[in-house]
Amino acid sequence: QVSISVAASLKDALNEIVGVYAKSHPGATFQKNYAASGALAGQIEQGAPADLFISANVKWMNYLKEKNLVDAPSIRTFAFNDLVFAGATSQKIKSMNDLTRLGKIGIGSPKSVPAGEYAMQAIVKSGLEQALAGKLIMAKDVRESLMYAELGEVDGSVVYRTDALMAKKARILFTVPATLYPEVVYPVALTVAGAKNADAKSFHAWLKGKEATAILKKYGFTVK
Amino acid sequence: MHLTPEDFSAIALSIKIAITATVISLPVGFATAWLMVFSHFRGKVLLEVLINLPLTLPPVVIGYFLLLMLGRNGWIGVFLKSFGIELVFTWKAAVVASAAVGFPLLVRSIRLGMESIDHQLLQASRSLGAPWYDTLATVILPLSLRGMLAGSSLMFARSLGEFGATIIVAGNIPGLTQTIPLAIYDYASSPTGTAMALSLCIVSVALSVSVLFLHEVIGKQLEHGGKA
Amino acid sequence: MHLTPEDFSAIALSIKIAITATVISLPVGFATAWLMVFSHFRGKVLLEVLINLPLTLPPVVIGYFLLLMLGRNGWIGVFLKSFGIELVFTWKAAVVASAAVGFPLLVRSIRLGMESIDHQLLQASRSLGAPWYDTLATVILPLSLRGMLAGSSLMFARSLGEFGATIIVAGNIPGLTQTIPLAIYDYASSPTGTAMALSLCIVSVALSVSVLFLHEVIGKQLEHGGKA
Amino acid sequence: MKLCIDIEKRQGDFSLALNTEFSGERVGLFGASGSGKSTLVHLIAGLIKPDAGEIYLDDTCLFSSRNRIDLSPEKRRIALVFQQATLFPHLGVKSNLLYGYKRCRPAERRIKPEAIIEVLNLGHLVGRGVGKLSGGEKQRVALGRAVLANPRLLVMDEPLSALDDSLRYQIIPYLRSVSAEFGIPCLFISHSLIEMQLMTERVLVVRDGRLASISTPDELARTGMATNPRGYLNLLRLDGATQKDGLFLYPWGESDLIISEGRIGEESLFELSSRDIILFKSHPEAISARNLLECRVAELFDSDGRKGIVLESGGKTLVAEIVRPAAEELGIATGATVFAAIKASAFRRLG
Amino acid sequence: MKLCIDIEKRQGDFSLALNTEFSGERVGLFGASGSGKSTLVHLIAGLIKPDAGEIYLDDTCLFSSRNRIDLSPEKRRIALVFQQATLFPHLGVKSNLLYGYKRCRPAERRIKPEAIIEVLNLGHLVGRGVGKLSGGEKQRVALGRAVLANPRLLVMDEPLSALDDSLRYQIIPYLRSVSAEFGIPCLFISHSLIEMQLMTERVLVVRDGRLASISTPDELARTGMATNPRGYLNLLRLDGATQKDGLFLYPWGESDLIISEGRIGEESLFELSSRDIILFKSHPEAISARNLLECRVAELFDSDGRKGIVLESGGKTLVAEIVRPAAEELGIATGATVFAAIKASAFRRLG
Ligand SMILES: Nc1ncnc2c1ncn2[C@@H]1O[C@H](COP(=O)(O)OP(=O)(O)OP(=O)(O)O)[C@@H](O)[C@H]1O
Ligand SMILES: Nc1ncnc2c1ncn2[C@@H]1O[C@H](COP(=O)(O)OP(=O)(O)OP(=O)(O)O)[C@@H](O)[C@H]1O
Ligand SMILES: [Mg+2]
Ligand SMILES: [Mg+2]
Repeated sequence: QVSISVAASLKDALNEIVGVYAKSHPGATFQKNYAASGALAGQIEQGAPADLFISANVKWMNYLKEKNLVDAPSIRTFAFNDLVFAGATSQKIKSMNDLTRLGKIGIGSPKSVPAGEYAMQAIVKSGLEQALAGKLIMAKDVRESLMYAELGEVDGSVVYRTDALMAKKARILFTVPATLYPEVVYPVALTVAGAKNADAKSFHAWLKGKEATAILKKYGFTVK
Repeated sequence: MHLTPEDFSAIALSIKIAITATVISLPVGFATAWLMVFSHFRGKVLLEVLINLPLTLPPVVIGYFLLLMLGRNGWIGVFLKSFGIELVFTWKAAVVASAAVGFPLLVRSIRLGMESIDHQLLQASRSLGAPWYDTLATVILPLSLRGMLAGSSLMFARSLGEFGATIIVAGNIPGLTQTIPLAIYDYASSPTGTAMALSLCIVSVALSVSVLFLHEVIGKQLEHGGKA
Repeated sequence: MHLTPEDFSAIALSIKIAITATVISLPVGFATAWLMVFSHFRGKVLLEVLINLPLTLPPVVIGYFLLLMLGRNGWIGVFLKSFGIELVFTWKAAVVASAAVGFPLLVRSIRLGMESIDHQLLQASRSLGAPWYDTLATVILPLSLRGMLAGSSLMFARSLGEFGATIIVAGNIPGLTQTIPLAIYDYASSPTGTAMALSLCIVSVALSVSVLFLHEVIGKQLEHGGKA
Repeated sequence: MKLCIDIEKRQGDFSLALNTEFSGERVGLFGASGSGKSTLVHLIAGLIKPDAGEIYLDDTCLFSSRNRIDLSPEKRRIALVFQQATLFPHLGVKSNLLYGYKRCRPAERRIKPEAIIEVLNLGHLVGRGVGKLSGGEKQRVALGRAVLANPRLLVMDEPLSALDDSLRYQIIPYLRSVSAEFGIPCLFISHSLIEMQLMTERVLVVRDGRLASISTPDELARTGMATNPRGYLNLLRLDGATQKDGLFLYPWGESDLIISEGRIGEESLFELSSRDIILFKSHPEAISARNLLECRVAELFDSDGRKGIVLESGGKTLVAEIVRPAAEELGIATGATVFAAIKASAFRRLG
Repeated sequence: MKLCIDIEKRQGDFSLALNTEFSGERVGLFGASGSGKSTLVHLIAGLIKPDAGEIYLDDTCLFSSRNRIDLSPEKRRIALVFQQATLFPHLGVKSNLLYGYKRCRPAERRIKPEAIIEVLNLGHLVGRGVGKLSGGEKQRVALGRAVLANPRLLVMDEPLSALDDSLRYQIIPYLRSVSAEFGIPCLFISHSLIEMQLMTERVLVVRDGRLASISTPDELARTGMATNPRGYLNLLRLDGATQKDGLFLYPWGESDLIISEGRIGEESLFELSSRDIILFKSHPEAISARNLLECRVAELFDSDGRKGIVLESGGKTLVAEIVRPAAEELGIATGATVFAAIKASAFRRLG
């Protein structure tokens, strides 16, 4: 049995990946736990059963690494993501500078949501910090941010491409240039307990493979 | 314990929201409790269910419902917009969220108090020439004060802790809509913020404790008072 | 309205957790209310603060506190581990979370009931030869039943809606610790799941409404009963 | 007051059906517990609604199912005094007293607060909270509150039952004087024959939700003389007292009544039990009883094994009660002359 | 019972300080409202704690601040009956009655439920809920419950005040017979002189938290004769009745008492007010009063303007009351012979 703690934004992709893996490995059963990366890290720290941890940012992975709660050699990048601007607005929005024409803009809360932190960095780097002050609506997580865009409560939100792809009403208006923010990385690692679990190890290894990569791509992640 | 200016504005905002939510809800809660206790009408069961909804549903769901209703396309939102009022993503939305979540607790407290009012007092008042609304104002209201007090202290405390619904309808905008729980959430989401989160927790607890005690004191006075 | 097997297990689990939390909390809540109403001891204020904490703090914070205490390094966690009991990440942790969040509501309801017990009844019981614990069991307990009933219905409803603390101490593991609110959260976080989320909301509301009514019926019976 | 009632009302197992018309300033409602007295006054006051029928007070229609009239309680102007005082606990004595007064149209404010405070002797209570009153004081305040509403009808539902004996007789004079001095018609409910006698001129007897009879309190008292622990109560309104040897002499009939506790210069009401009168065939000598009245037997009546004897002297009457063997032995018959001995202390001054 | 009390207790503005020792089977506690009677019995029963001092009941130390003894209420075995019945509302009549009995050690269960149910006439109530009892029935159940706890001392704190007059006199016989038949010492609190006279042999008078005097109810009654509305109450325990003409003849002193309502073949207790006795210097003829007793004046006493006259006949005494002018006129002095006229209906049978 493999217990996996996975950042909530990977939920749909991971569900499919696990499904495919379980078919080819009939003996393996999974216990999936989806929540915010910080919550997951806290749970692992407090001894929650977890063999594999996929974080939505490097910060929480490092936190566990420092505490020797993950098997350091097993840490590697699982997937990459891009920031896009998505919205249901009818205005023509093609670049960061166009954002100043809009009313409200949704981003994740920069302090607690990695996507928000990246979005803020991109805004600062493009010199729009002043122009957009007061227009930014901070959401608890990316999904909430996207929901605002879907409902039209904001004109558009800076979200991950993977999330934007699932939207029904909001379209991707432009991709935020990669030069404006650090690379969005989803690191994966076996926990100390997971390193002793053969099933977990084989799943960890299998995640590198073609089938997993294909599914990730289908959901909009990039894999390098 | 060190608090940043942002924290202070979160504290001030929390207090403002909790007080506003409580003050606004009190008359509505009183009226609702009165309906539940003293009148017989069709759909009473429905009202009961409606009032207790926010108790049962996860706050996030309540937040989502509120957003749907108050938002740009929601029917209340559209209605308010025609008066130039926008609620969503302002502190007023946080007030609405707090009010919705605390309302069942408030109504329950007021009801408990009202149910113990002697019906003969109401009959006496009516037969002395008071129309029903007069009786409501001069007998039921003063005799419900203790229940309203208890209910509003509960509601105030609950407001201070409200997170799930608030963050959805009000957003988490520092200085504008960021209340104590939202600030705590922000701090707690990064590995380095725990100490700050703790400080805010303590502030929050201190606040609600002082309200609880204030109300206990007023309650005692009400009991002993009985105007001369 | 279509529910998946996973939804059914979430519903079953929610009921199980809500009932367990209520049943476990009742005696503790009764004892606490008794302490608050009938005894004078140092640190009563502290107890009052402690009980009301979960009301004021955002559930997420409560979840963290519980995780810290019940976890691998927490003092309760270590203690329980020595008996081979692990709470974190099991449905039992969800019970603890629900119990903590609902406890202030429970105690308040029981207290309101207890405070209205005539002290002369207790004096009569004592002078008729009943030691204090006998009086507690044969007079205070039966006369607190209504308050306990009201409190436990509140608590049950609150448990059904508990999200923030539960997701942290119990995790969000389908079939194991995923309760209705967590399932709703999962559904709601993908735009395709709103219909499913709504179905679960309705189930949740239906559940708590039936409990509220069940309790109202029992309460009426208690009132009219008074054993022959 | 004139009340026309023709109503029906079901309440659980109990049904009330009354069709009657009566008038009078002080009417009593008498009947066993559960006979429907309180239900009836609640119907009249508009606090519960009849199933069908009509109620007229004087010329006003209070309720008519036919004409779909149902005046709300505050418009009926019928003030109630309940068994318990039901004062508003959050208001002081003064605010309680003025509650109805303030809600009364200025044109209809015939009775002024000062007058009532005077009559009910509430002056020293006005500044207090209602929690600090004794039972009797509470009931007096409740009465004052009801009267100050300047009602068209004052309904008193066992206003004295919750009080102990001494308080009861302290309050009765207040009740009387309120009704008399301010001319408010009263409907008075009680289980007590004595209270009925003291308070009313005419009594409706109710049994099982039906009108059993309309009677006078005197008739009721005569019928109940033997079973009542204090017999038949004679009520004497006396005036013109003179004082002698610390006792009071009141002219009555052809002689004087000597009474322990009286008042000079004002009319007083005394009560005298039929059992406190001892009859002699001939004049006895040297007796401790201060009163020895020569009377004529005006009438005899029976009550459950006892003889009621109506004594007459100068147009005034008193009812005495003796056991049947005594009646035979004394050979008492209508028209006979007897001597009635009454102790000076047997008279109780009511007010 | 023997009680040694030496205690101090402050309660807000009020302070209680008592140092006394008394014994007796039926002891009364008399005093104005607020004088500390209830406080005292709460201290004795262990429901509140003295600031300092000692309490001994018979040979048991209930409280001693010196020896740090403070027996808990359930160990003191002192049962209380309060002004309000305080029945457990969640229990039926039967469970209420047996509450203390079940908690009593089997060895100490001298009084059986059947006996109490019989004496207090509770048979028909046993199956009921307590909400469905009248005030008097409730108080009887409360009394039965207290007695069935087989207490060493039964404390009754104004057990009759909340009841109306007729109920009060219905219950007094029960109180008496319980104390007499089951030999339970009683401490009885009341504001009422009559109750004291009926219930106790010895009375502690308390004033402002201090012991004012230890007296007998008879002394108290004599002192209060003039002010009490029913005068001095003579209590007559009579037996051996014969019936004649529907009346009952009881031997008393050198003659018979003729009484309207008696019982053949059992002892009965009657009450007779001092005001119901009329005195004659010489034998009157043809009188309606059935009793005309030749008595000797044994003693005279004063009470606030009235004369109390102790009449003696064959060793039995009765107290009559007359106004002073009458005493002078009749020339009543100790040793004189007088005739006392009493109506047959003046005697009230208590039980
Ligand atoms: N709300 C009610 N529902 C059903 N029955 C009722 C209700 N109120 C009163 N009753 C019944 O109606 C009958 C008459 O009651 P009511 O109070 O009028 O009697 P009452 O003559 O005033 O008696 P009492 O002298 O004891 O006050 C009783 O049998 C009572 O049980
Ligand atoms: N808990 C208390 N705190 C302060 N004062 C009290 C308390 N209980 C009683 N008292 C005061 O103690 C005094 C004695 O009260 P207590 O009840 O013993 O009087 P009592 O003689 O029984 O009067 P009553 O005849 O009216 O029952 C009163 O002045 C009362 O106000
Ligand atoms: Mg009635
Ligand atoms: Mg007392």
